[in-house]
Amino acid sequence: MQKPDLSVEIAGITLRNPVMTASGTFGYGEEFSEYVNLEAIGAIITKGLSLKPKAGNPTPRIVETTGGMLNAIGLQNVGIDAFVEKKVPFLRTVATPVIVNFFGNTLEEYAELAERLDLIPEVAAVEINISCPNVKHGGIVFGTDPKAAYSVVKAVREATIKPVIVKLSPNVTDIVEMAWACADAEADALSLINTLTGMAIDLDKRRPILANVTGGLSGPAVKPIALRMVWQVARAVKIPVIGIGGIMTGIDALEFMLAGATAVQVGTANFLDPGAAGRIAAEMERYLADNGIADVKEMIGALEV
Amino acid sequence: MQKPDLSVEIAGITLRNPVMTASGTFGYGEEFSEYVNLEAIGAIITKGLSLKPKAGNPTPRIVETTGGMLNAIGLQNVGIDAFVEKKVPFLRTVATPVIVNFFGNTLEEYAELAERLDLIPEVAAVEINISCPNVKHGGIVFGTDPKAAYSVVKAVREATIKPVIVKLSPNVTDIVEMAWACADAEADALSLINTLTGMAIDLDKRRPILANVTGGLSGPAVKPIALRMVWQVARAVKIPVIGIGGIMTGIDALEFMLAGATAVQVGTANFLDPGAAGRIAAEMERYLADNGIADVKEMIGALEV
Amino acid sequence: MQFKAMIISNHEVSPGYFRMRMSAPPELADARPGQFIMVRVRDAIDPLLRRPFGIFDVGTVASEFSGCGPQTYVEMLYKVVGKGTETLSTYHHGDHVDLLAPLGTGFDLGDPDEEKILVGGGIGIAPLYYLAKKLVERSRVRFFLGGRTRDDILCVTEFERLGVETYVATDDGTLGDRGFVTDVMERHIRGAAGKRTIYACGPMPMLQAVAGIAERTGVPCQVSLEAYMACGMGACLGCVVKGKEHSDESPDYRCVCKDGPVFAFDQLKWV
Amino acid sequence: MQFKAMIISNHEVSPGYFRMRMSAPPELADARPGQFIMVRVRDAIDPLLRRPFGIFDVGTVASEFSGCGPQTYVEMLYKVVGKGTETLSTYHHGDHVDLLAPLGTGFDLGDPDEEKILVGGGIGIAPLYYLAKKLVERSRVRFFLGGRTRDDILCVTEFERLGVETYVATDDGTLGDRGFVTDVMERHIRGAAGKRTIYACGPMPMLQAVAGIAERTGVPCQVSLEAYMACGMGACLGCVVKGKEHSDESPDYRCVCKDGPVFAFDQLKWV
Ligand SMILES: Cc1cc2nc3c(=O)[nH]c(=O)nc-3n(C[C@H](O)[C@H](O)[C@H](O)COP(=O)(O)OP(=O)(O)OC[C@H]3O[C@@H](n4cnc5c(N)ncnc54)[C@H](O)[C@@H]3O)c2cc1C
Ligand SMILES: Cc1cc2nc3c(=O)[nH]c(=O)nc-3n(C[C@H](O)[C@H](O)[C@H](O)COP(=O)(O)OP(=O)(O)OC[C@H]3O[C@@H](n4cnc5c(N)ncnc54)[C@H](O)[C@@H]3O)c2cc1C
Ligand SMILES: Cc1cc2nc3c(=O)[nH]c(=O)nc-3n(C[C@H](O)[C@H](O)[C@H](O)COP(=O)(O)O)c2cc1C
Ligand SMILES: Cc1cc2nc3c(=O)[nH]c(=O)nc-3n(C[C@H](O)[C@H](O)[C@H](O)COP(=O)(O)O)c2cc1C
Ligand code: FES
Ligand code: FES
Repeated sequence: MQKPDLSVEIAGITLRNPVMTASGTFGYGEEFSEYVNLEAIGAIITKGLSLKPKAGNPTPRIVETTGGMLNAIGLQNVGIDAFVEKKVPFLRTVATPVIVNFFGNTLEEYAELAERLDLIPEVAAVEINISCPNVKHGGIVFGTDPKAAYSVVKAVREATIKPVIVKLSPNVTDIVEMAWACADAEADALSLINTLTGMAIDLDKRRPILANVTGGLSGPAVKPIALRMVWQVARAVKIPVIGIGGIMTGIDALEFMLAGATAVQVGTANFLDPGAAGRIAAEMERYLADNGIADVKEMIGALEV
Repeated sequence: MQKPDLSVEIAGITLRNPVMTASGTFGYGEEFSEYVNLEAIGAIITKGLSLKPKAGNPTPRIVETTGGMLNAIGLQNVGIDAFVEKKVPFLRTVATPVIVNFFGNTLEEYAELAERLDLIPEVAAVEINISCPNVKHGGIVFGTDPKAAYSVVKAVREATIKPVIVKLSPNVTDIVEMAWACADAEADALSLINTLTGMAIDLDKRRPILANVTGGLSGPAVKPIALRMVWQVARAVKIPVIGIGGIMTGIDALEFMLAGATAVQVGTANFLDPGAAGRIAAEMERYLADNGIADVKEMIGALEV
Repeated sequence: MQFKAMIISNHEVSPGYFRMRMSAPPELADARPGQFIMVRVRDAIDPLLRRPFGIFDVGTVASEFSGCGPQTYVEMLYKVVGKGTETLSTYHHGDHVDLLAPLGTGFDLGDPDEEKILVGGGIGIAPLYYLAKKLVERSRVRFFLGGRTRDDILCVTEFERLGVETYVATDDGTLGDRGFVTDVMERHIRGAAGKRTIYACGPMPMLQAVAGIAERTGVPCQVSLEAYMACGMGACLGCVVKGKEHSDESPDYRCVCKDGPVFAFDQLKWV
Repeated sequence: MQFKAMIISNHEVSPGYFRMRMSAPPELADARPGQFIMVRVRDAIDPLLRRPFGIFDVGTVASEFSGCGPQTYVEMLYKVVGKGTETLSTYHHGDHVDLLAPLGTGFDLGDPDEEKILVGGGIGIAPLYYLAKKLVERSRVRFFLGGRTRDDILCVTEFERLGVETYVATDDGTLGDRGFVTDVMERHIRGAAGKRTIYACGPMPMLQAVAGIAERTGVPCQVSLEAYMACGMGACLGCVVKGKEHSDESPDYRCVCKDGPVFAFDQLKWV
């Protein structure tokens, strides 16, 4: 049998395989270049970016939990200027699509950053992190209110001609309602899930372990929740869905595709195994070959319920 | 030093220690009597009860996930008549408070069942499971809509003079809003969390593993989310909070108490270790003794943030 | 009972199949054939749930030479299929696991005067060895053993040593007859006179075939089932199977863990 | 580098402290003192994250008699504190772990003509042995070693065998002087003439005391820090520490994993 075709298309970008690296877990790509062939992965999604550099939270910022981890990095990042100056030159040398994850504290910041990113040819697409409080509107989180999500996606949509991916927060009653709002605002694709808000406590010290008190839960512990949400959303919207949450193996990735994802992102797994993204793509290929499946696209939404 | 005082009070009931067994994971108590001294635990919460017997879902109904499990039992239960006839006689012989978890498909069913339970002297309190769809109102889940939750709690409140505990679903954007609604409706206590909706897939069969497609996630995987919600709710309401979610050890239980819980429930742990509830109470006692803490009540909400 | 068992031995009897002997309290010597055990694979969170396994054998040994007192043991025969069984397969003499045992009801040994027909598919033979051991004391026992290929045919010698007549069939004909063991068994039953009971354990399609034969021939039949389990003691209702009278309106679910794992075939709803 | 290491030996050097030698590729012989490794404790999900450990020693052995080629090894010295280290402590010769190594920057060996002052608290001596081994080749080295009680004083003989002058202090006086090792070290520095550099590793309060001494005496000082880590390669920003210039308005965070774990004390913000 021929090699299975692993390529997929998301929002007009062709990926050589469906495995991307999730924002915040893969730095700016360069950090991992010793461990994984960056040209063996579908796309690199960079650390959440803001207009100005952001300090992030005090430490401790991470803690392991059963089957997962909490992080409260606080979106520390170098800001758009340093990104262009220091990170883009390396990314330019890698023949893999680069998707820039970004956020703002106001609608205007989102739009402004989208405009800036629109001008960078190395950026294949943008991914909006809407899990941020809207400082202008009393801190209501963009990502948990469909109207706010609609307006932020709309603002970004109008600011860039690049494909717009919206990354959904799982901390909501109805993920489908959020997905609809983003699709209505003409997002090109949805990615989910971001982290679930959690907490860990140091009993002896009687204090939260994270300096920020709460943090975002990721890793295999959240996979069942992510899979459920991807399945719900993929049935409800027409735009492609990118599955994220606890993916550790090619099997996991293919399960997300059965649930309706066109592609996946790998986050926490990069920490256990810096070569995870490449390995997962290889495992997917092996599974398809072993099972006589010629094209990974056959898996998308092929779940029988 | 003297033995630490482990007793706590919830809604007027004194518990010898803060460890109860979570509904649906401990049958009707009798099943576990060979493995755990039922009189060494704080309270027994029985399997979710309905007016009529309920068949539950087709199988498979359970599947293990990383650090947790999904269940879609579908609330199979014997119904109130068989409960009174076959389960209460055994429970009468155990000198431990019995709390009956129950649910309905309509407001009226909730109220009717509460009236029936009100008449059973062996029932120390009732726990309302509001994670059920309201069949009369297009299936909107009582537990995710504050108004619906308010009305169901109010209906039960008026139907019984027994203490009313409301068990909250974590599948919501704002758990505090739900807690407020229940407190407004004069709930005596809140318990949280119930399971998070998740899904598991059999890649080879291209089917969901659970016949019901989705199920409820429990176990240590969800503990960080549960701890965060207990902390948020305990700060927001004046009534006592009962912490549930992934508690496996006395340490876990005390962490929930630091976060603001007055007592805890142990669910999935009963499956790994049928003696879990008794062991956890003993571990709490040992921790308190080792640290010179005379009264477990000192731990409630003692988290320094 | 809940107890910590020390692993006495754990060896591969065929590729991917292991036989493990563990220490047990003396009461376990009274376990009934068909009962099962639930093993906590590691004293940790992953794997989370206990794994259920049939009792392959129980017994008590006393060394004549060492002067040690009698030691009861329980054995299981298992196939490596996932992370729990894979972890078990790495254990050595001296390692420990936590067990719940004995669980469930077990086989009804029935009338000694009749012929006993045992049918096992693959790892489904696990609970049949201890059953055969009890049955041969009083009855004539024939054992029909099927598998995909010869590597899936286990412990033939052990059964024969008990005095059991053993018939083997494999799907690919690499050992014994080629074809389904249930066909071999049916031919035998049809040809023979006298009273008999069938005891069967194996994959669902095999059990369905056996139930069909029992139905057609009027031979009583007991089947041992598997189901995903959490508690093993009738509390979680995770392991249920449809009883004979089951319908959506009037449900009749039975717990495999508590009401089973052995059921008379005519007590169940076969689709 | 990422590689599978075979455990060569793993033994308890003091109650709760283990020294483990693992096979490594030849390139690892070039690791710098102060660099660290990240160990994947089990090829499973629990524990999830890798655990960071200092490089205690590296080297290459070739058996004269067996005819085996040279084999590079890396050693770590670790204290059992939680589930990762507990699992490590159960490993035997022949078991495998997955390693990332060498990570981080390491110590600056500095000027050979000056005296080298090493200060270690408890398990904080782990990265100092390999450092001492390099330093004694060129400089005079004194080693100040503190711990809560005598069981926390590790590997004195090993350091002395290198020709290092060793001073011990315990909080309870059960070995060496009673009191803080930093006080002993300060007395030494104050009394002595000539140039020197301090290298310190241990619990934060000890490092703060050392930084205070360095500040007061003007002696340059390098400290090796610990932080909760996920990636170990500067990507996740989980392990950061406040740099000298840090303020809320103008943040200056450094990665312990990539910019450290060794920092010149005056590059950091101490509270
Ligand atoms: C009453 C009973 C007796 C059994 N006796 C034996 C025996 O003697 N020998 C033997 O090899 N196997 C037996 N099984 C099947 C055995 O329990 C599974 O093979 C085992 O649980 C697989 O665990 P795993 O972690 O290796 O696989 P995984 O697939 O990783 O397990 C994941 C989950 O699914 C469950 N599971 C997977 N397969 C089965 C199955 N076939 N039945 C029930 N649960 C399953 C596991 O318990 C676990 O909860 C028996 C099952 C039951 C219910
Ligand atoms: C650069 C560096 C070098 C180190 N060198 C050594 C050494 O040579 N010998 C040694 O014994 N220890 C060393 N430590 C500390 C060691 O990493 C922890 O003791 C170990 O991770 C504890 O894991 P656990 O699973 O046993 O504990 P748990 O408490 O169960 O671990 C839970 C989580 O917290 C993290 N954690 C707990 N304690 C620490 C800590 N002190 N520092 C960083 N993360 C921690 C773990 O990595 C894990 O993610 C070093 C730490 C760092 C950052
Ligand atoms: C340390 C860390 C940092 C993260 N930073 C970001 C970020 O900057 N922007 C973002 O959208 N998601 C961020 N995430 C979320 C991940 O991209 C991903 O959605 C989540 O971790 C779930 O996937 P996983 O289970 O595979 O890790 C971060 C996650 C982790 C663990
Ligand atoms: C098999 C199973 C059945 C359950 N049945 C019920 C139920 O009938 N009513 C209810 O309110 N909660 C039910 N629950 C939820 C538990 O009571 C508990 O809220 C949840 O499992 C989280 O706690 P844990 O992580 O300790 O298991 C069930 C959970 C499990 C695992
Ligand atoms: S496994 Fe829980 S009822 Fe059978
Ligand atoms: S551990 Fe990830 S940046 Fe240091």
